[in-house]
Amino acid sequence: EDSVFVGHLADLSGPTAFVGKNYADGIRDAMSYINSHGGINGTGLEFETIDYAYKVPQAIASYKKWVSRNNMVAMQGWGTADTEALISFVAKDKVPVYSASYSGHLTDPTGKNPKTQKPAPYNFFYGASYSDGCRALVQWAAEDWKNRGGSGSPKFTHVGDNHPYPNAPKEACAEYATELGFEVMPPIVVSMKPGDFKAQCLSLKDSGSNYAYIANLGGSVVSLVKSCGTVGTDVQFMSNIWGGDKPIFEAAGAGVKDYIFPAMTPFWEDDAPGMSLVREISRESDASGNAFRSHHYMRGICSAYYMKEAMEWAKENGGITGENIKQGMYARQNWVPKGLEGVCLPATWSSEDHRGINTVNIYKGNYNGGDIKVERVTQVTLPRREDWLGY
Amino acid sequence: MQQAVEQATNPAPLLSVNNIEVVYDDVILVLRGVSIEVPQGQIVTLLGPNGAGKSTTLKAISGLLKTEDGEVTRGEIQFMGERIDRKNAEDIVRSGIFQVMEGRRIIEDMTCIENLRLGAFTRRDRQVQQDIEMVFDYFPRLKERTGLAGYLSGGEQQMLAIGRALMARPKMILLDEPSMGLSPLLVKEVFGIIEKINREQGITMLLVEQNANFALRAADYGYIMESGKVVLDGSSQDLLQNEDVKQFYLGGGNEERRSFKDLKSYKRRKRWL
Amino acid sequence: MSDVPLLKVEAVSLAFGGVKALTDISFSVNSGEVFSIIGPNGAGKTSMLNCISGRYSPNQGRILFSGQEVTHLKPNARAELGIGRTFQNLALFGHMSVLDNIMVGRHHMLNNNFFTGPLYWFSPAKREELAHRRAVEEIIDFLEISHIRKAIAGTLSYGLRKRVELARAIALKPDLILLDEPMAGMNLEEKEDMARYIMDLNAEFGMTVTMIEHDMGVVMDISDRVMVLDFGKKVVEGSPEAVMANEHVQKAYLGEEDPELEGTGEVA
Amino acid sequence: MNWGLLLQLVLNGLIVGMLYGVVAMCFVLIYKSTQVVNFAQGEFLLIGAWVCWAFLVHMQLPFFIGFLLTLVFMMAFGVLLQVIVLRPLIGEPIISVIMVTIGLSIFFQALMKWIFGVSAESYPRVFDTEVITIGGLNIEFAYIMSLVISVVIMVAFYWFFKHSRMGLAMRATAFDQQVAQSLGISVKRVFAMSWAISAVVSATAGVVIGMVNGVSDALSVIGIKVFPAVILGGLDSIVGGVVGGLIIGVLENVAEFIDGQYLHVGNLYAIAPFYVLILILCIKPYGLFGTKDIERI
Amino acid sequence: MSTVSLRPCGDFRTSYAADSTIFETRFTRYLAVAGILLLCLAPLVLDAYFLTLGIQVAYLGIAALGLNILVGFTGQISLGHGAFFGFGAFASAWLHNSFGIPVFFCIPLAGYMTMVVGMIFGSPAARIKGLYLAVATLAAQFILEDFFARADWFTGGSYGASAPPVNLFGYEFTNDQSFWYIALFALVTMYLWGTNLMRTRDGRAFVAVRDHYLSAEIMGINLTKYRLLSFGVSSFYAGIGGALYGHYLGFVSAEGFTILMSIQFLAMIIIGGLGSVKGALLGTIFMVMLPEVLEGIVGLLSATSWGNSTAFTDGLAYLKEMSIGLVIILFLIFEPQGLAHRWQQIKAYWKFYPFSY
Ligand SMILES: Nc1ncnc2c1ncn2[C@@H]1O[C@H](COP(=O)(O)OP(=O)(O)OP(=O)(O)O)[C@@H](O)[C@H]1O
Ligand SMILES: Nc1ncnc2c1ncn2[C@@H]1O[C@H](COP(=O)(O)OP(=O)(O)OP(=O)(O)O)[C@@H](O)[C@H]1O
Ligand SMILES: CC(C)C[C@H](N)C(=O)O
Ligand SMILES: [Mg+2]
Ligand SMILES: [Mg+2]
Repeated sequence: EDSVFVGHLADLSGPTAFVGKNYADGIRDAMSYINSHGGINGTGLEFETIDYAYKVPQAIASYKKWVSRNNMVAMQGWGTADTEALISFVAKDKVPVYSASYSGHLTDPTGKNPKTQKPAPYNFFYGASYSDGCRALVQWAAEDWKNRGGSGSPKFTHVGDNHPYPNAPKEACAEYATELGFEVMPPIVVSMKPGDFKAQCLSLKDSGSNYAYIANLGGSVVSLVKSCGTVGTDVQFMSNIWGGDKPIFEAAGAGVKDYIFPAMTPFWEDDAPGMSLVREISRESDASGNAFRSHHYMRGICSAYYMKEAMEWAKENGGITGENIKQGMYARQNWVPKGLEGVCLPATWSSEDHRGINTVNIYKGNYNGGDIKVERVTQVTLPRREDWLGY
Repeated sequence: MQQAVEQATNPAPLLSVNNIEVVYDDVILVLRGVSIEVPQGQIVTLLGPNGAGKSTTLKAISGLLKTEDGEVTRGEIQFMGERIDRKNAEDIVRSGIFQVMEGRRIIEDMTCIENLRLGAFTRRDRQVQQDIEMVFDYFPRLKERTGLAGYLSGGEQQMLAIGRALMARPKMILLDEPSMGLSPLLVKEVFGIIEKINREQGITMLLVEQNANFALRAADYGYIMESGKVVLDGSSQDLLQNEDVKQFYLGGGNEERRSFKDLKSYKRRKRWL
Repeated sequence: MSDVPLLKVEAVSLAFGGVKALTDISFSVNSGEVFSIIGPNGAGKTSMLNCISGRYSPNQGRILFSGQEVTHLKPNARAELGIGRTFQNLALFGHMSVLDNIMVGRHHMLNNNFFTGPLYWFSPAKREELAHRRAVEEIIDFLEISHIRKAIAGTLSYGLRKRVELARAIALKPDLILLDEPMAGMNLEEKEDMARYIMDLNAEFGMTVTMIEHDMGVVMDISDRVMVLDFGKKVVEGSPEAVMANEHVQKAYLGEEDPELEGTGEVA
Repeated sequence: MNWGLLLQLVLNGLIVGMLYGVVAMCFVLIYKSTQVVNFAQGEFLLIGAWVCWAFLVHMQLPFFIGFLLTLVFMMAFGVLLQVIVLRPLIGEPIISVIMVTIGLSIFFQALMKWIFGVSAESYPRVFDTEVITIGGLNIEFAYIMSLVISVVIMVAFYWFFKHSRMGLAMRATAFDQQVAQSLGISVKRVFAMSWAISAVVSATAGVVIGMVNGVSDALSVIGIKVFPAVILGGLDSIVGGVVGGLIIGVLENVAEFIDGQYLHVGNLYAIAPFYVLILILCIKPYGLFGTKDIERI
Repeated sequence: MSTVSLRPCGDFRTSYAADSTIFETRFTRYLAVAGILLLCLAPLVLDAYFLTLGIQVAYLGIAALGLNILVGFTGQISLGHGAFFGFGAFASAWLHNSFGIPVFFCIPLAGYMTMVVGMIFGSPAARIKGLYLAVATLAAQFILEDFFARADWFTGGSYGASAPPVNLFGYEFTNDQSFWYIALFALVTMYLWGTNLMRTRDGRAFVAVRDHYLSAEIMGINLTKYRLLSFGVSSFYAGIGGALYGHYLGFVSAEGFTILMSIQFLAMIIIGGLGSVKGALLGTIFMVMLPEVLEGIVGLLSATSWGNSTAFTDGLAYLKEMSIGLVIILFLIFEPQGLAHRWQQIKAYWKFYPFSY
C-alpha cells in the first residue's frame, strides 16, 4: 500500500474556532510536511479535514463516513464532546483517535478504575489531561497561598459552561483541591459564548473566592476577565491550557494580571532544539515564515508526530492498521518524536494507562499595557495515582 | 344634461379600460376582455351577478390586483391619458384614483379618527381636520365611537370606509358596494352623499353596486357584467327601461313588485347570454 | 315540546366599557319560525346573535335553548346542541376548499379522530367520511354551488362566499340557524334565490331561522315575526306588517320620506 | 440574605436591561410597521459593532467620527437591504419574510466571521473614565451613555408612532399591506424607513456592548435574548419593549443571585427568564403592554 | 387511446370515494407504488453517500411534517421543534438503555413520550396565540436544552447517551443499507398517516382553527383541544424523527438540538410550502441537498488554482454557510409560497395545456 487514510476533525468556524484553527493548522502543516518528506517510510498520508464546527452529530457522521468509505486507520480529532461520544465507536472499529480533548475520561484504556464509565482503549492525546492540569494548578495555588501568607483555607471555584469540555475536570479537580485543604465553592456557570458576565462576577466576588479555575476558552474568557475587572473581583485566575494564549491576552487587555495557565510546549519566540523543525513545518502554510503560531499549533504538531512514529512502528510490525498503530504507541517509553526535542515533552503510553504526560509547566501571563509577557512559574509533576486514572 | 355636453366637448374620458384580460395566480382567467369608459365628472355604475368580475375590474384599475397574485395580461388602462396598468397601487392613488374596497377593510387596530387621517395620507393641505368634521357630520354615529375601529358594527365600519374615501379628495373614487350592510335610511343618505360630492367637488365615480335601483338612479351611465365580460351597457335611463334589467336587477318587469315568497320554477332566459 | 320556545332570551344586557350594546332584551323564537331582527346600524343586532351563539357572554340575563340554559356554554358546545350561524363579515376558512369548509360543519357529527382518521382504510373512518360527504354534496346541490366545490374559499367572490357560509351552517344540521345579513352584496336575482333557500330550509329541513337583514322586501315577505332594535333596546316585536307600521321604525330605520322608491321592487 | 449583593445585581440588571430594551425597541419598530419578526436583529448589532470597530482600529478614526460613519453606513445598509431583499417580498406571506430574515441572519453571521474572524476583539479606549461607581457597583461609562441615548430614542419612537403621519402609515402597513397601498402609502418606503431606523439604532446598541465586552460573533445572541423582552412587554409596544428589556435584565441577575446563594444548579441565569416568561404569558397573554387582538365577527 | 393521459381532463369520477382519494388517477397511484418499490431497491445501486442523504431526508422529513401540521395546518408557529426532536432521540435511547425495551418498540414509545412533553409545553396555547405563543415555544427550546444538559438520569447529562442500532429478530440495522429500509418504512407510514389525517375530521379542524378560529369554534370545534392536539401530533412526529436519528447515529448528544435546528425545520416547511404534506418532504429534500450541492460546487472550485488558496479554503465553512443563507433568501424571493405551490401551478398548467387558461 502506498497510502493510508487519516481523518481530521477540526473546528474552523464553530464556537471553539478561536483556538481550533491554530491547532488544526498545526495538524495540517505537520501532515503535509510528513507527506512531502517521505511519508511513513514511503507510505503517504491521505488526509481529509472536515470542519465540523464543534457539532457532535456532524462529527459522528463524518467519522462513520470515513470508516465505511475511506478505510480510515487513524483519526486526528478535536473536542471533548465528540471524542467522548466516539469512544465506543472507535473501540469497536479499532481506529486510534488522537484528540485535542485532554479529558481525563479518555485515559483509562481498560476500565481499571471503577469510576471509569467507558474504557477508552483507542484514545490518545498529547498533553496532560484537563484533570491533571487543574490538579497541578491547584497544587501551585496551595503553595502560592502559603507564600502569600494567607491564613485559613483558601477558596476555590470552577468557572465554566455546563458542557463536556469545561465539565471534564470539574469533579476530579474539586476532589484534589479539597484534599489539599481548599474550600471548594459551588461552581459558577458561564457560557462558552462571550457575553456580559458581570452578574456571575458579582457572585464570584461575593463568594470571596481566592482561586478561580477558568474552564472555558476564547471569547468567553475574554468577557469573563473583562467583566470581573469591572466589578472588581479580587481573585487569582487560573485557566486550562486552551484559556491562556497571546490572542486572549491581547483581547482581554488590562484585565490580564498574573494570569496563570499551563502549557505543554514552548512558545513561538522560545528557543528549543525542536523549534527549527516546527518553523519549517510552519512554512507549509506560511511561506514567509513570519506568521505567529500559538502553543496550540505546536501541540497539533506533536499530536501528528506521535501518530507518525507509531505508524512507522506499525509499518515495520505488520502494516499500518489501527491495531498496530495502537501497539506502536506502547512501543516506547518517555519518547519524543524525532526532531521535536524540546518541543514535545517526553511521553509514555501503556496498555494500562493512557496518561501520556504527567508533567505540567505552569506559566504566568501579563498584559502590561500591550507588551504581553509570559513567564514560566513552575513545573509540577503529578504522581500517576491509580485512583486518578480515567478521570 | 350638463355633463353630457361636457363629454361631447371633451372626447377623451378620464378613465378608459380597454379590452383587459385578468389572470389570477398565473392560471385563472377572470376577465375576458372588459372595456369601460368613465368620463370626467360622471358617475358610472357597474352591475352584475356574484363572481362576474366587478371587484376584479376595480382592483385592476387601482393596481391592487398585484397584491393578490393577479395580473392584467392583455389590454390597457388609461387614466388622464396615461397608462396605469403597470403602475404601483400607491402611485395610482397619488395620481388621483381612490378605491373603497369590498368588505370595508378598515384598519381595525386604529381609532376612527386615525383611520380617517390615513384616508388623507396623500394630501398635504391643512384642511384634514375640517374634513374629519365633515365626515362626522355625514355619519354622526362615528363620532361617538372612540374605541378601536375593529369593534364597530358592520354598518359603522362601512360608514368609516366611505368616510375614509371622502377624506382623500381624489379625482376619482372607485366604490365597491358602498351600500352593503347599511340600513335603508343610510343607503339613501349614502347615495345622497355620493351624488353630492360628485356634484359639488366634481369627483368622478365608478360605482359597483348590487342595489341597481339606487345605482342607476344616481349614475349617468351603466355597464352590466357577467362571467368576466361586459354584456350590456348604456345610459342609465336606457338601462332602467331595459326589460332584462328590469327583470333581473330592478325587480318586477311588467307586473307589480314580485314577492320573495313566490318561488319561481320558471326563469326567463337572459337574452344577452 | 311545542309550548317551550326553541330559543328564549331573557333580559339580556351587554356592555363594552361604556357602550351599551344590548339593554334588557327579551324575546323568544318558536320552533319552525322565521324570525327577523332589524334595526339601524350599530343597534346591537349582531351582538345579539353573538350572545346566542356564544361569542359574547351577556353581562346579565339568560339564554335558553330548547328549555336548556346555554348562557355560559362555550360556542362549540352550543353548536353541538344545534345552533348554527353565518356571519356578517365573512368568516370562511379562506385556504380550504369549499367542500372542506362545508365538511367542517359536520365536525360534531363525525366520530373519527386523529388516531382512527389516519388509519383511513382500516377503520370506519372512510365509510363515515364518505357518508357525510354525501350529505354535504346534497347541500351543495341544494344551494347550487357545485361548480365551485373544489375552489379555494378565499378566492371566491363576495356573494359566492356568502352562499358557502350558508352551506356550512346548514351542514351543522342545526335546529336553529342564525343568519347575519344573508342578502348583503347580492343583486335582486340572487336575493330571490337566497330567499328561496331560506324558506326551503325552514319548510323542508325544519330549521328555525333567525335572521338579521336590512332588505325590507325580504324581511316583510318571508318572516313570521320581526323584532326591531335601536340603540341596544328593543323597540317593537310583532308581525312584519305591524312592525313596519310603527312610527319609530319608519323614522329611525326606514327614513320613509321617499315614497317614490316604494313600488319599485325593493323597499330599500 | 445578602442584600448588598442583591442590590448590586438588580442595579446591574437594570443597566444591562436598558440595552436589551434598546434592541427590543428596534425589534418592535420593525414588527409594528411590517409585522415582520426580525431574526436578523442580532446581526444588525454585530455588523454595527464590527464596522465601528474597523473604523476605529483599522482606520484609526477618532471615536465620534467613526461612530457617526457607522450610523451612516448602517442607514445605507438598512435601505439597501430593503431594496434588494425585502422589496420583492412585499405582498407575500409574512412568514416568508420572516424566513428571509432568518436567511439574512445566517448569511451575515457567516460573512462577519469570515471578514473579522472568530476571535473577540477589544475597542480602543474611548472615555477617560471607563468605570464609575454607583451604590458600590462599578458601572461602565458606556452603559451610562447608552442609558441616556435609549431614553431619547424611546421618547422619539413613542411620539413617532402615536402622532406622526409616517408612524400611522407604518401601523397601517403592518395591519394590511393591501389596504395600506390602497390608501396611497408606499409600502416600500415604510419598509425602507423602518429597516434603516432599526439598523441604525441596533448598531448603536452593538457599539455600546462592543465597547464594554469586546466584539465577537457572539454579540448576535442578543438578538435571541430580546425575544422574551419584547414578548414580555407586548409585541407592539415601544414602552413595553423597554420595560421588557429591563425586566429580563433584572430577572437574569436575580436568578443568578438565587442560583449562586441558594440553589447552585448553575445556568439559572440564562434559563430563568424563560420560565418567568411562560408564567407571565399565561397570566397576561399579550404581555404587559401589548394590545389585544380584536376578536370580533 | 393511444397515449396515456397523466391526468383526467374532465371530471370523470363517479363516486365520492374516487373523488377523495389521495392519488388522482390510477396512473398516479401506480406511479407512487412503483416509486416506493424502486426506493426499496436503492441500496443495491446507490452508494452509501446517497443512502445517508436519503436517510437524513427520512428522519428530518418526518419531523418536518410534524412541524408543518403545527405551523402550516394549525397556524401555531413553533421555535422549539428541534428540542422536541431531541427529546424523542433521548427518550428512545433512555427507554432502551434503562428498560431494555427492544429499539424497534422504543421508537414509537419515544414518539408518545415526546407527544406528552409537547402537549405540556404547548399548553399555553390554550391562552396565548401567534408570536406570543411562538416565543413560548422558544422558551420550551431553551428549557429543554438546559434539561438535556442537566438530566443525567435521562440524557446522560452534558455527555450524551448512546443509542444502539435498531434490532429486529436478532438482525441489527447497523449500516446505511439496512437502516435505509427502517427509514423508508417510517417515512412512508408517517406520510400516509399525515395525508390521511389531513383529509379527515381532525385535520380539517386544524386548518379551520388556523384560518378562522372564531368561526371554527362556532362551528363546533373545541379550540383548546385542537390547539393542544396539534402540538401533540407535531411532537409525536418530532419524537419519531428524533428517535430514528438517534439510533441511526448511535449517539445522542445534548448540544445537537439547538435553536438552529428548530429554525432549520422552519426553513424546510416554509421552503416546501406551509400547509402541504408534500411540501414538508420537498422542503426537507431541499434543505438536505443544499449543503451537499454547495459542497460539490466548492469542491469544483478548489480544483482551480484560485480556489486552492488558504484564504479560500479556510473560509470554506463560512462560504458554505453564507451560501445557505443566500439560497434561502433567493429562493423565497423567487418562490415565496414554497415548492408545493409551484408544484400546484405546474400541475394546473398541464391540466389546461395547451389552453393554458
Ligand atoms: N385572488 C383570487 N384568486 C383566484 N381567483 C379569484 C381571486 N379573486 C377573485 N377570483 C375569482 O374571480 C372571479 C370574479 O371575482 P370578483 O370578486 O371580481 O367578483 P364580483 O363581480 O366582485 O362578485 P361579487 O358581487 O360577489 O362581489 C370569481 O370567480 C372569483 O372566484
Ligand atoms: N367587542 C366589542 N367591543 C366594543 N364595542 C362593541 C363590540 N361589539 C360591538 N360593539 C359595539 O356595539 C354596538 C352594536 O354592534 P352590533 O355589531 O351588534 O351592531 P349591529 O346591529 O349588528 O349593526 P350593523 O347593522 O351595522 O351590523 C356597536 O356600536 C359596536 O360598536
Ligand atoms: C479547545 C477546545 C474547546 C476543544 C477541546 N479540545 C475540548 O476538549 O473540547
Ligand atoms: Mg365584488
Ligand atoms: Mg351587524
